[in-house]
Amino acid sequence: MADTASTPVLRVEDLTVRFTRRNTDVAAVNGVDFSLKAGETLTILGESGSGKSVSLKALMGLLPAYAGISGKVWLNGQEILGLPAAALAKLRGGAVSMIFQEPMAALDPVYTIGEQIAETIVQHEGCDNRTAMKRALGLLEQVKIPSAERRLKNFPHEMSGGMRQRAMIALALACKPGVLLADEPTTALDVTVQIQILLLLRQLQEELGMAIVFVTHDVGAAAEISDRIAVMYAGRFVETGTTRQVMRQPMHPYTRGLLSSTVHGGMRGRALETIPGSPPNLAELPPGCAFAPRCRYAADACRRDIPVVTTETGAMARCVRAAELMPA
Amino acid sequence: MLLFAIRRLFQAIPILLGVSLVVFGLVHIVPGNPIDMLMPPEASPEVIAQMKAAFGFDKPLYMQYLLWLLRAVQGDFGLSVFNATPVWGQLSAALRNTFVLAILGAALGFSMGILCGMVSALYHGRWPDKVFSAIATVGVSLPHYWCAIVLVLFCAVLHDWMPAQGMGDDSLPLYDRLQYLVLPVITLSLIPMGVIGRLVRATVLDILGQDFVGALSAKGLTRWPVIRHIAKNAAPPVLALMGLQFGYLLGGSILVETVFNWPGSGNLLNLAIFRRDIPVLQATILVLATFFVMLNLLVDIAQAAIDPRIRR
Amino acid sequence: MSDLTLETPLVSRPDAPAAPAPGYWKSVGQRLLADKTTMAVSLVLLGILFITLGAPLVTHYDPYHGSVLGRLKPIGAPGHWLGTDETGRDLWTRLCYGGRLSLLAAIMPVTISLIVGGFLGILAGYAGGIVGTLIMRTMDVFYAFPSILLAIAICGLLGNGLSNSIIALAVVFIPPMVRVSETVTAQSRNLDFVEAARASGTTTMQIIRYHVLANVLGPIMVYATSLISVSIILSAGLSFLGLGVTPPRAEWGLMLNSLRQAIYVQPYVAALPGLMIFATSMCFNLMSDGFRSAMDIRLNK
Amino acid sequence: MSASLEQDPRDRGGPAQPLLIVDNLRKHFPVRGGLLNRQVATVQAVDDVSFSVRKGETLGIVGESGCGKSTTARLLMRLMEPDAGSVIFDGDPVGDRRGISVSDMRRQMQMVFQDSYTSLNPRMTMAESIAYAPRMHGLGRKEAYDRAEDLLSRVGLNPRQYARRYPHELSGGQRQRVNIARALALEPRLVILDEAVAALDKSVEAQVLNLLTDLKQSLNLTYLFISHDLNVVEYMSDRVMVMYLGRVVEAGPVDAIYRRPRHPYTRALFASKPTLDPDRRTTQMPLTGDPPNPIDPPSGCRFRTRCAFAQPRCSESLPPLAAPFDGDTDASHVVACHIPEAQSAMAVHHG
Repeated sequence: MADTASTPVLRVEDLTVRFTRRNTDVAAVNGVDFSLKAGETLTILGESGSGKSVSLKALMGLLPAYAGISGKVWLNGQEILGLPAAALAKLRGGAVSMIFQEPMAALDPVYTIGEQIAETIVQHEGCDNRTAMKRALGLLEQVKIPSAERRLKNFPHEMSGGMRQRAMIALALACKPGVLLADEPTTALDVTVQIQILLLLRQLQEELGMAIVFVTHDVGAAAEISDRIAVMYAGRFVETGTTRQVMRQPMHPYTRGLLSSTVHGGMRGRALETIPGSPPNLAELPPGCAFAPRCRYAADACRRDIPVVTTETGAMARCVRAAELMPA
Repeated sequence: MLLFAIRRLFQAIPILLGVSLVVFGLVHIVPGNPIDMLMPPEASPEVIAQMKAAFGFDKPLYMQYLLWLLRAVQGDFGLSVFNATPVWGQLSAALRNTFVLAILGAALGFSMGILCGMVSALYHGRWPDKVFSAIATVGVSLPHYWCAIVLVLFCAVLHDWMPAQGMGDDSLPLYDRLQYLVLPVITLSLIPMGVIGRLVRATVLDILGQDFVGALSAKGLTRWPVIRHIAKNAAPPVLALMGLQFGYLLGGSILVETVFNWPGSGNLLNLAIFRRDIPVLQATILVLATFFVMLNLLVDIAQAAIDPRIRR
Repeated sequence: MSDLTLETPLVSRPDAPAAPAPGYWKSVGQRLLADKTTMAVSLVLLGILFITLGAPLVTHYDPYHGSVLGRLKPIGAPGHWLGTDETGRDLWTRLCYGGRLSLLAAIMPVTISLIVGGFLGILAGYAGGIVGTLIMRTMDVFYAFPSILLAIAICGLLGNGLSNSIIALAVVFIPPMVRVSETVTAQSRNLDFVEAARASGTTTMQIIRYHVLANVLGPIMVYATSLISVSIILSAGLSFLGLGVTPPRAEWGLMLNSLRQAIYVQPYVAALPGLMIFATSMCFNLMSDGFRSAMDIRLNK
Repeated sequence: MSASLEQDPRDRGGPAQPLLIVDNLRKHFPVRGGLLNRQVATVQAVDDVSFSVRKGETLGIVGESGCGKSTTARLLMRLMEPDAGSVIFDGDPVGDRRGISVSDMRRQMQMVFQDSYTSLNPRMTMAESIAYAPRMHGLGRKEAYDRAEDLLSRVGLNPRQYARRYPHELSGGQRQRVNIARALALEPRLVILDEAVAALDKSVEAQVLNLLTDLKQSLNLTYLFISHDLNVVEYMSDRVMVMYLGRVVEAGPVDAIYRRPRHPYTRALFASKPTLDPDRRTTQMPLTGDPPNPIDPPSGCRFRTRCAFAQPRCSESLPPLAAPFDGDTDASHVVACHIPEAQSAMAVHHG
């Protein structure tokens, strides 16, 4: 990938995650590479089971012990995979933090929002509780929660979905992280709230200059927020490029299928172009390109290995026929 | 929160009334009048009628119930049919002894249970889980009266470590009297340990599977703060079970008290049954059940104080 | 996608699976067979059942006939490998025959409460409304008694005897049984597939038969198995107090009580009936655990 | 199952008679609380909702969570009893002595639920699930299973592979196909699709949408298509109804509504749709705050608390559903808004 000028805040090389349990060996993430500069947003776009959330959790060290993780991850130049627990805890919520799909499930139901935010600040900065509470209030105001003072004393279940997600963002930003990992943060929200959260994230990123890894299955959300998009299928990035490249000139057949089967305005009366079949079983991945069994362009070469095609503009696709399929 | 407490208090009233009805009804579903059973067959009808009037058994049933309830609310449970001493006097002394056992047994059993359960859950699937789960399963399967016998056998018969009968004389020094407590308390603690241990394990495992625990590590909390969060989330169901178990300790002490000859309410109840001493029997059950209801009420309120979602 | 439960989202199903899976109960059976603890425990229980029901096959002594001369022989005494009791009856024989009443007194109350409590609970759970409230509030009253206390009170008042102890324990077990079955039924009533069945215009009885029962009976049965373990301890306890089975009949709780006095003479012999109670109770407990995990559909595969 | 007939023998009212007329449907849930557990508030889940569905068309209902769209579906299926209002199925009042009984209506009206997994009995095979309703209605075992297999192949699942499978062995898309097959087993005329594609991945969603379109044509079905996804509703529907907090705020032909939304809420809703064009990103928040709680909604127009055009009269009375003030050509396009300026204000830019 073409990273030139400044050093990346987050660099991932050949990240691989396997879940080995009893008789199954699930290849959830199969060699993911990317790097991210400050102030940049990378969207990982993929359907359920493509390994996008698992990749995030692997970066955060949140996977269960039986997950086999390999590869290299540098955060601000420091290698973080395999760090001891104490060092990892210092990074989590500090230099890198995470927001989740279901804020209701990701917040502790028996503590108030204020307590939960303050706890993070105390843990990382060692200040006293009162200062931390004051900071928490400021954070709630920063994420534009109305009557923040009162909300500080609310329990998660007393807030609406949108408010909870804002509170979750406030919590994640508590210690001014350099990297924010967002795991489908708008999926559970209503349309009118979703756009508010997307705009809020964009604005906060401008103010704080953090890098964002945004995971979603929603093409629309990806178009709204990302600088670059990585399309994920069966644990691999099958295509990466700027948002414009991926949305306008998709190279990989999967990306094209995904875009053409996403319903948008003005498609009435036409049958939708779909991808046949269903996603592969990650415990029994076929050799070569995992998309080949569903791909209408599949050739014999697809069953052997997957060449990486890179354009001069920096876009990448893992497809034998990407070059010939590329739109003029 | 206050509203919740008051509302729960109101909800306890019909339950308590139902309890009193059951206690009263129990005695009267038994064929025959308590006095008839107590008096020798050769007693003259006049004497029997006199006795019935004295104990109020000549009135219609609902009147008997109301009178009994009215007095019971004032703490007057009448006289024992067996020895004509006030029931309350006997009962309060016995209850005090039972409470000593129950509270100590609960303290030991609950703390061991929580420890077992926590360790099992946090080491899920590994050897500490297997060991502590096995201990808990043994705990719930032990017939405690048998366990009492085995303890007596081991500590008092085979070795002369502990006294095994009674609760010692008031004149003995404290240290010696404490020795009388050891075996009964250990016995009583076994079942609560098992039951609480299993629930704590299941609850904590359930909580560990929830998203927010991952989110807690994601914000950089270390092991102990995370455990604090888990403990607070696990507290409500565990508290509820503790309430129930404490009630069972009070009621179930009857078997253990029999083995250790402990002069508690269980012993009293046992005697009352064999002497067919109805007032004592009724009073013992009513007081224990009322206490049980109030305890569960307190537990409910404590649960709501910990978990805001329970308040409405 | 809640990704902390990793099994479901990660392993997407293959397009054309090879062979159809066995039915639900068949797969439960397979998992039970694969569970070593449950299998071992079931074997022990079968063994206990065999020596009790088939007592004349494993011993030739008369359970009621003792001899004053042969009182309280130790374990390993010639002719009496588990010794003799306080009236000189062979203990092994007494244990074998005693298991009959112990098991009967433990299983009957659970069966009764399963039928009565299960019915009331399913009714309350499915009907809801006034019927449900009425049933549940009545049960709340019984819940207000510590269970052993209630059993002792009922048994004490009805007088001793096997049938009274069974009645007393059944009364004690009905409320929790109602509660468990009410909860699972009420949960299943609001499941989407039950709603879908209602939307297809089939009758309430058909829905209960085809959709509710199948999903409710499993958890209720598991609960009943775990109750047997409690029931064994309690019913033997009642006999231990002299409230259940009457002498000279053999029953483990009663034997434990009458041998209690012999603890200074033959301590190990005196402890044996209790050991039987403990072993049986433990087996039922472990079996219930085994059923529970075998029936957990989430552990499928 | 017989393919579409020119004239369905069950058709009673003729082509002009709407298949479904819903008049002032209402469902309020009490909220209890306080010391004596008395009713302290009301959730007005569905409040005076009226609409009709013509034979052979697809009516889309769109709105955010809590707007009452799913409750409406449940009320129509009589999975809950409405507090007020009437439902007329093909000219016959439902649940009325002179009309059609609820169980007869249910044979002609079926529903597909959102969650494909929970709406199938985990202990039943696919064929059993599909054959269940016909069997309970008296069809022989053999015939019912034949019909189930026929339906499985109609929804694109090979019966030899899938008939004897259990729900947990199928993917979400496959399960939703089975749910559709089950809904079709009683040969209904109207199918309510309650967020039927919401839980599916995009590539699978497209497959199911294509399937629904095909089935509608071949079986002569009428759809009530409920969704929160504006794009999917536009794609599927002939007419659209927008709901907000239990009430209909706008209804009309899909082109009229999507080309020129009149109600300020509809416009805000459409403007919130993420664009698919990275060069034309949304820059202004069309609406602030969350949809308010349906417990004790605001008086008058329910949208007024979030509406930029709100005036005093909006809080005084409920605006009726009426044709727009500036005389739209299509009289079937109706809006519930008091303020003419709000209705004719230039549509907020959306992608």
